[in-house]
Amino acid sequence: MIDKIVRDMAEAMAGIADGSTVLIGGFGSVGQPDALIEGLIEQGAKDLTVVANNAGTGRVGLARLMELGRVRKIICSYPRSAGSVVFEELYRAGKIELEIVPQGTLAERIRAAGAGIPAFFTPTAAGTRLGQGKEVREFNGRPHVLETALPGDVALIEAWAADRWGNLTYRGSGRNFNPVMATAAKLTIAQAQHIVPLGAIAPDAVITPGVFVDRVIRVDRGAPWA
Amino acid sequence: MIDKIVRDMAEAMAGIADGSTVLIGGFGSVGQPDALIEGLIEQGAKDLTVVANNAGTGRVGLARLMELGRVRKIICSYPRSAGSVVFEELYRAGKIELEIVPQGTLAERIRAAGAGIPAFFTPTAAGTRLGQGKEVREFNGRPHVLETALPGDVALIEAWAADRWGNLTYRGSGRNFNPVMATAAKLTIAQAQHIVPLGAIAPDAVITPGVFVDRVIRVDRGAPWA
Amino acid sequence: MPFDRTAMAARVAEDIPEGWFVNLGIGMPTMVADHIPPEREVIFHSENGILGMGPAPAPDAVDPWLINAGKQPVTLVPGASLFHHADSFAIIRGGHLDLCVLGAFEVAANGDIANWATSENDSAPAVGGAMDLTAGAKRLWVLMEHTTKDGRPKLVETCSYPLTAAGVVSRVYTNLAVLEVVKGRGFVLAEAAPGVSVEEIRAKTAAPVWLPA
Amino acid sequence: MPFDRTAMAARVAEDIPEGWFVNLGIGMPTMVADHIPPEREVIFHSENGILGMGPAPAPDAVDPWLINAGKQPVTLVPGASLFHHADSFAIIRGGHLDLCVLGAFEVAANGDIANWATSENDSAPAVGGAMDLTAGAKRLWVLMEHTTKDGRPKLVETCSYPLTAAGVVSRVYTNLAVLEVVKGRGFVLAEAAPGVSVEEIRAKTAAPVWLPA
Repeated sequence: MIDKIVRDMAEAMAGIADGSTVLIGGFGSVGQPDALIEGLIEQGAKDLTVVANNAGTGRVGLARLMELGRVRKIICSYPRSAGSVVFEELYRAGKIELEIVPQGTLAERIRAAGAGIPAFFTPTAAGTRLGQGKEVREFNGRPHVLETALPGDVALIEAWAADRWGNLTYRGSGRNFNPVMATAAKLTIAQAQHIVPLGAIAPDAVITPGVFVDRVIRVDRGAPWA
Repeated sequence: MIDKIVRDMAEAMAGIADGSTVLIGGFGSVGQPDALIEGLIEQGAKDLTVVANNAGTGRVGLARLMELGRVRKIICSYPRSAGSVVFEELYRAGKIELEIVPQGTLAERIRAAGAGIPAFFTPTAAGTRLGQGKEVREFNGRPHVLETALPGDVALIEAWAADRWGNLTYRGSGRNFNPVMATAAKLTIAQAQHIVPLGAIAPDAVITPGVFVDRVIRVDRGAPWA
Repeated sequence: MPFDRTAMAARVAEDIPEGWFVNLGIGMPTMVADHIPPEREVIFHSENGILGMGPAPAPDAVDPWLINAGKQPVTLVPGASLFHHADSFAIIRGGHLDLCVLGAFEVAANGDIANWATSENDSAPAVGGAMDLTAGAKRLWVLMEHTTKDGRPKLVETCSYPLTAAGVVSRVYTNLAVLEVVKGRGFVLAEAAPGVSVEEIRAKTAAPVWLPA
Repeated sequence: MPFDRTAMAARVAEDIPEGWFVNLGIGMPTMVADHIPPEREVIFHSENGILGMGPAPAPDAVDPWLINAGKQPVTLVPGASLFHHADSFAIIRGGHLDLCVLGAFEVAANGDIANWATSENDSAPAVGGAMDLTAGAKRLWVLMEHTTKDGRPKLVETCSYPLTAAGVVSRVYTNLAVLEVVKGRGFVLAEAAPGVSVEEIRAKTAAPVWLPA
């Protein structure tokens, strides 16, 4: 019997190696796999490259992982937001590398990695500082830059419901980067609010088919999120 | 009030010009917009380039459109199947152009057109006859060919349920090329089995958001398809 | 009397016809939605995977799973749809949005926009979805004050800040005026705020301001 | 006694472990599914947007909206999911399928496969998803007769038909044998059908057949 549901966080995190590229889903607080990030902090892997939309806020979660010196580089679209204090400190001290990628290019590079597309041309960032040093080619009379796929060793994502095959649904704006990142990592780990029996998610309603998911752990966010 | 539901087929087909590139959804008999193809036959546009997975079967639908001499070129993955008699005749007589595209590359080229990606590299067809004449570049030690976006002037698609904003759902294996083609044409026309009130399709259940759809016509396929 | 922020947002809203799909940037542009009359169906997009955003919820009706690109709680209207980030930016990059309204640091007479990095020396600026929206939307309108707080013009001949995208702005709404950005010509005055003179607008614009032919 | 078609399909099924995501080509490969024991969970993919295909339905239970890539009616198992063609081929091209089993005209000792066009002069061959599957699946196994109807070997030194993909086949199941395709070596005999001699296999193969070290 296929059963991707793991019993505890240690099992969920098993085998994440130093030097890994870790894709972390979520946009704002929604769809952010908080429990898995805590699990990764606990697990101990270091020298990580983190791919996420933001560079963490406050001193918990991703910010905490960075504060502990475990993140060598962050690839994101929006490093500076209210509360990105840890990133600011580390960046000013030259203790963390940064690659800024336009949000849509970030999503498309991750999608490309999952879809077997090693590179693609996009109009985004052509003629700007973020397009500098990139191959430029004209299509339909407009300059486009060549962007490459951005795969992960590990993806940490948050879902709403999951079954034992790893089929996932999301809630509200909780899809964001999660279904895209799920496709692009060698090891995709999902935290889910609900574990449901196989077949309980209608075939039409599956957003992430289990083929993309390796491990699922139930994480109940509590009443306000139920 | 936004209302994309049209009253009759003439209104659905209005403005399709000679020389158009027409994307036609469906895979086998499922998700094939039969009524819209009939509408296009009636409407009269000629010198068409048709993009579809197959080159028609029997002497109805797409095969009929071809038999009437209205299709200059067909772009498809699977021109020869049981019953593709009209295509065979025209092709042997040199009366129709053919571009064969691997099925996944066909889907990805259409997706790229809808997503603002003018070109991408793919491993599919590298080192084969279908890769000849294309730019080749190595990524991860493997050769890849450069493929370009394939946009349409018109997309004819079939959906299950539609609302007046053009939000669509599909049934069973009826998605196939339909949601992809819906994104890639200047004018997307959908035939739907059911018209439902705005809001009746849950936001989570919308497969094609109305932003991609211009016109919807109700076409009841009858009892076995209900 | 120049437009105040509310009047500026309302002025933009006036120009958005029924049926348009619109993305509103963070800050003042977000206020535009409040000025679309309820009977005019305009569909709002959010980068994080929403079409059909409605107004902010009442404080006791907040759904913690539903936020907009500015990370504020939002609602959905009937007809809304949800999708993931790659699909959301396919909508943006693929040219499916009729309009994007953004703020800016500077807009140049050739339609260039600078709205993400405040200097060449800012090494960690937050770009977010700005470059995708400016490259992808069918129309890009900028909504901003005519000058900086210390009175420096924000409509310029050439942007001094790093560009977000080149040659994409088609209209600028400020507290002083509405200006078209016309290819090969530059800023063309469409409307002055009540009581604001063409002279004042010209004095506060660091590029020629043309009058409509 | 060589394997018959049923035994060939069963032989492939034997080697598919629980949990694999598998695409079966049209024709004989489709029969493989019938030989997976019900308690072994193997998840079947179809190019037209299905994961979790079940067996063919009873004639009076056919859903006209649900077919496989061979355009035959199918069923869904609990846990199935549906998606569109671009997502379906993202699964294929992205390397997410553990296995694809296809028929072939020829397989070469270097792993090349030819299974779409019967000659260089065939100007309208139907490629379908064959090039995507051969380029994308983690493993490509070929299931075919060892020779053509008129006795010509289908395992060859170099393919004479146009290639579907280069260097991708890792195993071949025929009526005579199971052969590994080993990089730098060629066809290595893993198993002969009952009563079939190594000499017969070698005689009917147009490339060296090695014995396992």
